[in-house]
Amino acid sequence: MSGGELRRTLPRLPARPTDRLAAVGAVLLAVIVLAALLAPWIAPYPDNQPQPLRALLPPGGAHWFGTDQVGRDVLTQLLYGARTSLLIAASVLALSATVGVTLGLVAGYAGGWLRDVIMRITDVFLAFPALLLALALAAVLQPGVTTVIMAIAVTWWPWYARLAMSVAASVATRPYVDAARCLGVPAPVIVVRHVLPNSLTPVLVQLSLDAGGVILVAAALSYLGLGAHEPTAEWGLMVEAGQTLFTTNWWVVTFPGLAIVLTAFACNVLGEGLRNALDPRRTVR
Amino acid sequence: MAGYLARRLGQALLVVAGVITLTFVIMRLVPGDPAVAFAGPKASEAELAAARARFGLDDPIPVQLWNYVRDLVTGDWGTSLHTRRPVVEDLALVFPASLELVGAALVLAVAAGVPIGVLAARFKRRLPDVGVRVGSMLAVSVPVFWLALALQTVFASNLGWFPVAGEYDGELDTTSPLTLWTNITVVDALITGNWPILTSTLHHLVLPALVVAAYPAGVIAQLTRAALIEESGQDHTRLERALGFSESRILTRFALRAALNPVLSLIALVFAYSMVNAFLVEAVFNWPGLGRYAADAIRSLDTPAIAGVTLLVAIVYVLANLAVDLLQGVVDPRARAG
Amino acid sequence: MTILAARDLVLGYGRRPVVHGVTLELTEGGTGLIGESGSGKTTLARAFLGLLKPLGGQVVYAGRDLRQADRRAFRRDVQPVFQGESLDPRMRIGASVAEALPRGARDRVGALLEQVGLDPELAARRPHELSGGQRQRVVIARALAVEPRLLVLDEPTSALDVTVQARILDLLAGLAADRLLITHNLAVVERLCRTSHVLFAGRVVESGETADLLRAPAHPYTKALRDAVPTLGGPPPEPGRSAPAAESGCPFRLRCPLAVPACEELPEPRVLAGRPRPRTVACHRAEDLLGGATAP
Amino acid sequence: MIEVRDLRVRYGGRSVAHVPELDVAAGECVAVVGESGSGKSTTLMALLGLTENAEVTGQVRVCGVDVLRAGPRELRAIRGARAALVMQSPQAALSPTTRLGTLMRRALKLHGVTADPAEAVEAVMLDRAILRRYPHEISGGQAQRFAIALAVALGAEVILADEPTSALDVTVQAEVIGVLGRLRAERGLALLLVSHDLALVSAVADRVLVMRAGEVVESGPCARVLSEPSHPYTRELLEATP
Amino acid sequence: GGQVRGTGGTPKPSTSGSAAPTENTGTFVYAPNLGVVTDWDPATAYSNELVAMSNIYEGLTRYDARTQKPEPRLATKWTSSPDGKEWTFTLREGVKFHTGAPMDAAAAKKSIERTIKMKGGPAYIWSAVETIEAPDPTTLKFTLKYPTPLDVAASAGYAAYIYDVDGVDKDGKKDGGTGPYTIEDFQKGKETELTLKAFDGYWGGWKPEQYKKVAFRVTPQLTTAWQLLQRGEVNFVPRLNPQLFAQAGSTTGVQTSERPSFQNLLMLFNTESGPLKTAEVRQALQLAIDYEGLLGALKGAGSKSSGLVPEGLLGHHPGLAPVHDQAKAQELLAQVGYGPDHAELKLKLTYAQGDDDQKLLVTLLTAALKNLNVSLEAKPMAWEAQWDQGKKKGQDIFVMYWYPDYADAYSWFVNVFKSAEKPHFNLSYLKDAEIDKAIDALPALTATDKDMALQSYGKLQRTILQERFAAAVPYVQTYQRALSAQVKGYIDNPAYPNVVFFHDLSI
Ligand SMILES: Nc1ncnc2c1ncn2[C@@H]1O[C@H](COP(=O)(O)OP(=O)(O)OP(=O)(O)O)[C@@H](O)[C@H]1O
Ligand SMILES: Nc1ncnc2c1ncn2[C@@H]1O[C@H](COP(=O)(O)OP(=O)(O)OP(=O)(O)O)[C@@H](O)[C@H]1O
Ligand SMILES: [Mg+2]
Ligand SMILES: [Mg+2]
Repeated sequence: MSGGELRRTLPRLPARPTDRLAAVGAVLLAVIVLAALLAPWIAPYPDNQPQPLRALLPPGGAHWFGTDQVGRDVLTQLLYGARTSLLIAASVLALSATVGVTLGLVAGYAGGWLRDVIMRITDVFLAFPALLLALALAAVLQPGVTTVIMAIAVTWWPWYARLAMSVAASVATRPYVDAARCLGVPAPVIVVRHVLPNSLTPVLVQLSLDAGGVILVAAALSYLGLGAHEPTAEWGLMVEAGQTLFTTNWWVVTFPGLAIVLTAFACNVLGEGLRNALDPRRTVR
Repeated sequence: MAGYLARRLGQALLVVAGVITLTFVIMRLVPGDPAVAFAGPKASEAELAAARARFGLDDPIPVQLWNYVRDLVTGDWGTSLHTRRPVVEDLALVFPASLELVGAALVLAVAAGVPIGVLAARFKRRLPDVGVRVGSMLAVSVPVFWLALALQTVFASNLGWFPVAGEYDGELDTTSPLTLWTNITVVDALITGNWPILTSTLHHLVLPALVVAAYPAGVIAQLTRAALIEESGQDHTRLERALGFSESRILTRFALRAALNPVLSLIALVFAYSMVNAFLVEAVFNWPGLGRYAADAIRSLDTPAIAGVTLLVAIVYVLANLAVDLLQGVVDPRARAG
Repeated sequence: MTILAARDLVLGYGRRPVVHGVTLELTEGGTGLIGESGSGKTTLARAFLGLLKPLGGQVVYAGRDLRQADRRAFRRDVQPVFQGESLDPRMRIGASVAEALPRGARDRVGALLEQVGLDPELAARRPHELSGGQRQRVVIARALAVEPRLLVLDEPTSALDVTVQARILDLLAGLAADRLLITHNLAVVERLCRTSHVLFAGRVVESGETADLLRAPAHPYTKALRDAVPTLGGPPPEPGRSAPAAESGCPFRLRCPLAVPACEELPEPRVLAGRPRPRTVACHRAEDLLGGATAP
Repeated sequence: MIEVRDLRVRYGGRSVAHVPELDVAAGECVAVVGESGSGKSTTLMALLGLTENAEVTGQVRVCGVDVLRAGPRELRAIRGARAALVMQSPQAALSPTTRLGTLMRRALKLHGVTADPAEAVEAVMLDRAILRRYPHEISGGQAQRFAIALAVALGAEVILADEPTSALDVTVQAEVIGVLGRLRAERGLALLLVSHDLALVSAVADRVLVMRAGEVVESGPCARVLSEPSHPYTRELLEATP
Repeated sequence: GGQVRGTGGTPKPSTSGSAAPTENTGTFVYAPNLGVVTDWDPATAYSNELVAMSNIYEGLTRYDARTQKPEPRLATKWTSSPDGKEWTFTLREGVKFHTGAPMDAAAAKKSIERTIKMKGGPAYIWSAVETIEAPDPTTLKFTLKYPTPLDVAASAGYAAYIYDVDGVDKDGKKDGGTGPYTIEDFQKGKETELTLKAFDGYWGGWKPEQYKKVAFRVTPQLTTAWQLLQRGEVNFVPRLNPQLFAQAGSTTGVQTSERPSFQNLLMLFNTESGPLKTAEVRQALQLAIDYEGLLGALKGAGSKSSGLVPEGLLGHHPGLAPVHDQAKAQELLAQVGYGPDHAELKLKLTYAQGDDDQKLLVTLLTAALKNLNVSLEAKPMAWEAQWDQGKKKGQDIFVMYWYPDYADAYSWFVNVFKSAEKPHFNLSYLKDAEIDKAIDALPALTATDKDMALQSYGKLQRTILQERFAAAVPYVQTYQRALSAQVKGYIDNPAYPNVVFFHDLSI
């Protein structure tokens, strides 16, 4: 993305550095993303290499974060786990935003019965507690990373539909949309050319706020045994696998837990900073 | 107002109908035969067939859906494959405990989140604010299951300040048995003046409620802060300042009430969310609630029970939303017009 | 010649009507729409642009109900110029104007901008990089791109500085296209519109030649409007009676200094002959007002 | 009542308002006119120390208090009780969740003023029933008059009114101006009026300040400035006024 | 009901010697990780309720894993005809049901006949029975359709109970058993779901130091259970993880018990379709499993298997332990065109969702096979789904536990390795008439000639594992129990998984 394009999608970015906290979040997230990308090169050990005889070594020289119950290096698993968690978050957000924003824009621009129908459908999905629907779906689709992505996306899109709907509905009443209609521009073109770009900012903010939430739900699903599974490295799974070791071998549970906290924290802080910078009037959901 | 209420109720009913259909569809999609779940792992083909007939699994799908809806409406939510009791009875037994936990957590969350949010807004951009923002962000970023394990290990196991698990001391069942009215232990203990059970339950409630409260307290604090800051950017706050009111007074007497509105609608959302979070926490603290029931149901692929839990939570969500909508009318006069 | 007309037009949002049965014609020489805030002026304009479906009655375009009319011709004939955010904040000025042009004629953007007195270089900028006056000129330029016969102008200058406002009005006065102008600035109406309609609470209370209307109002509301305008060096305006629009009967009666019991019945619009030119008014006491009568 | 010397307000280092001299005596009305964004509202806010995140320098005395050097307590003591602000867009300036009566009673109690809210609103020709209403239930003109009633009830000696009529219908504008004029005559109220409507200003104000881009370009008695303007911008303004 | 903290939890050291034994007023608290009772009918109960019901109800015999023989319970002695088709049990005298009715041959006959008629899941243990006669109050005579070791079947943990048919109550308010305990309070879904109290008229009598009260406190998380045990709030935790178990071993106030079970883990290879149709690949898989490493990671939660039959059951042979030989595995794979220098081999494995030990196996196996250029796609599944897919031959390797419903090794063979038209549990899809014939002969041999039976079991296991390579047995599960130190007399009986016979305990 060139600088110009960035400014186009993120308008009115104030000149002063938004917020120190948000900057901390951005740096933290960048580090995590980098760590995930570079995992094969920076991880001290190969991925998923159990050494039962070296199981549960406490943190120390050869294993900074210790080893888990089958003798894998916890740090290595954490680094590879970051890939899974970030992949899940990115896919869920991409999927649900695509579906949600499309439906939301249509509903918001068209209004009338179409909007009512779409909104009632989102109501139904919203009434379904995200984790529970994801649980049910995971039971249907068999556990796995794809399932987690599908399951969470299914529960997540209504938020974007709602958000996009309300923003699009207000954009649709803007004089420039009316003007475009008066010029005879076809409705789909208006939606794509005028409504979509002008509705994107709050969606982008919400996306960055939600990344943390998705990581948490994905971890909870894995923790319940309905998400990623062995031998995939995933943080929630690591907590689940090690949860009974909290009292005896704290490092197996503590580090993945901290990784989740830090990543979610980074996303949340960054998202909040973005929101403050971009549209201070929207309230958190 | 009456018309509005009717419309709102109609919408709620529509949503519930949608949830029922969706639940049904999902339950049909679950692989593996529910009959197998009922008849046991070593069942013979004949036993499976009998179980299948018993649950009407051989009927065509539309007939099944129709029967399902009809049964739900008449209060027959099916029989749990796992406990082999009517799901409604099971839910009536376990739901109050969850309600107790989530209710306590939300009370905690509001009691902590709102003042913390006010504090942050009052000292915007100064140390308390930064502290509150970091703290609340952390609170919403912590996986509950992890927090539950950590608090249990530290405060119950190592320090021994709180009980490890359970709803109240088991011995109290004999020394001062509780008469049940609502099935919500705290409430029943209050009604019947059963102090030993009340104090014991409250003591047991502290840790799990804290864990469940972490997320809502975090968002409530954030939202209160954001809403207050937004309010204090509004023209009317300037007028209040121009009238000579002090900052604290402006926040608590004028801005807070307006800010409470988004907080209220948030509570409906976090209520449902916390309900599900409670699922994860209940297992750790051995809280005899919906979560444990749901976990068992999911593990044993107990279709009617899963459906029951899902429906119940969805209905609770719808009701909570309804209640919040009505409450908002009380808090914010502008909402009444709509 | 009449391009557009309203017949018994009822307009509203949801089911609630805010414009109650308006009948008027847009004639040559500019039409002004004045009236209280919230009286339905913008609503009426949106209906004339085909942006709002009538709850009742019809908008007539080229002799036919707009719903059956040739949409493309209509879109070419009638163009809006609104106040505020009429340009997509994310599009370059050039692109916004080009949107109005047929595919082959995109190179006319520069010429159009020049026509409204803007530097063609501005085409590369985005709306927020222009001043309010420049922006409004772009909007006019874009509307002119399709060579419309009628411009619907909703408070085109009220957000602008008086100095900028004057320049825009000059531009409008010099255009070939006819106009429907909504404003609460009476001086502007007087300058740009031969005919005017006064709206109160969703009803046209008075119509006629602008000059006559302002010189000798036949409706107490028109008179109140005219009298409340402060003039340079003049005395402070006299406050009137403050009251909401009446639910039944003449909507203005609660504020009207001339109200009589008869006003509890809704006055039908009627044509006053002569004096000096014919006009339509919906008031039981129009004659008394023109005759100079005061409150009983 | 108001004494300003060399007031300058900066936002992030950028000067947005500079007033070399401004005095308003009891019973006097001074108007501030000028283009949008010229710093009119900013000046008004600075007079009561209400600018946020701004750097304010110079000398400001309002009702005898050195505003720029006073502590929050001193400021709160003059705000409302002695110097009242009537804000632009009156409805937005009232807390949406507070009944008008509640707001007025709270303000009266805060300053220890004993006055009957009902009488106060009736003095500006409002029904006393309005006290039970919420801001969204009243019209703009009513809100405007309520704000004035509030200032009057608190016994304000100075009223700073910021474009009190820009969004209003001329008939309502006439009412609001009427009320303020009466108070000047009856109680020697000092009025600082911000407006962009020269005609209105000419009808009401004794003296006028013309601002442009943060600077006062011309000031003097109303009659003189409007009849023989010395600054081109003032001339431009006058020419554009129909 | 509930437990009295302090009295139940704090040990009162029984002063040895002269002093009279202290009266045990404590409640023994058992911490199961799942709901305790789902079915109160002794005829059909077939789940976790076994733990409670084994203390309420009794069968004719009880299997003793140390002697590998059924021991007297409600029957004091029994004989069978030489052809193993007629069994005569002599009943204990003076036994009363909790309902007050006397337990005699007529009542026993009635209860067994009801169980058979109810056709519950476990009723099949009586499937050999043709007729039951009760010639006199203490004699119960069975005539069988085919020879079977009925004394072992009668020791089953399910469906073998002798009960008063009029005492059955599906709500768990009362019961019709003869056992030492009877229901005091049952509240489904409560934390303390079930409490039992001593039945005063128990034929085995009561000593002061025995537990008169038992409570079941449901505790899903084992860390929680462990903490409760440490604090003395519960007395028995049926399962801990190896680390906590190790910690328990060195914690004062806690004792541990460790014993191999009758439950082993089976990896069933798809012998009928897919890449595992080739015997060499199956053999290579057997060799690729790092049995020692797995046991090391299990840290005592499992013991090395030897054949299909765990130790303690007739049919166990010590010489059948599997070997780990990566090089040989690679060689075998190379023979059929797989391995590091050849084509990648892709295998699908299904296992039980939520089972830590199976997960461990999968983790290690995946890593080991990767070195052999075999990629293992392992999918955790709910049992129902896994089984469904297994019946449709949807995987290459099916991982499951197997244990006998009563202490008889026959269970593995007839259920898992006998051919069937439609696969049920024979998920290696083995079809071999010879094997089938040998399996069918097992019950009669067991009933009549134990030595011959043992030989036949050995031959069958060699055929299935070492000639047909139909399965691998990674390990036999070891039960690791933790209980309060002051409890005396606990013996883990693998024939009754997770059951504590509370009457045997004392302080
Ligand atoms: N989108 C809408 N939904 C519902 N009501 C609306 C909507 N837009 C306008 N109204 C209502 O319709 C009435 C007429 O509004 P309209 O905008 O036409 O007034 P107007 O004459 O243009 O006023 P102004 O001079 O303030 O622009 C008002 O009472 C207004 O509250
Ligand atoms: N809080 C603030 N932070 C930064 N700049 C500000 C702030 N408030 C006002 N300004 C700037 O100060 C300048 C003067 O604004 P002000 O509101 O005083 O103008 P005004 O004369 O009242 O205009 P209007 O007629 O539109 O009300 C403007 O350029 C505005 O952008
Ligand atoms: Mg309008
Ligand atoms: Mg201003």
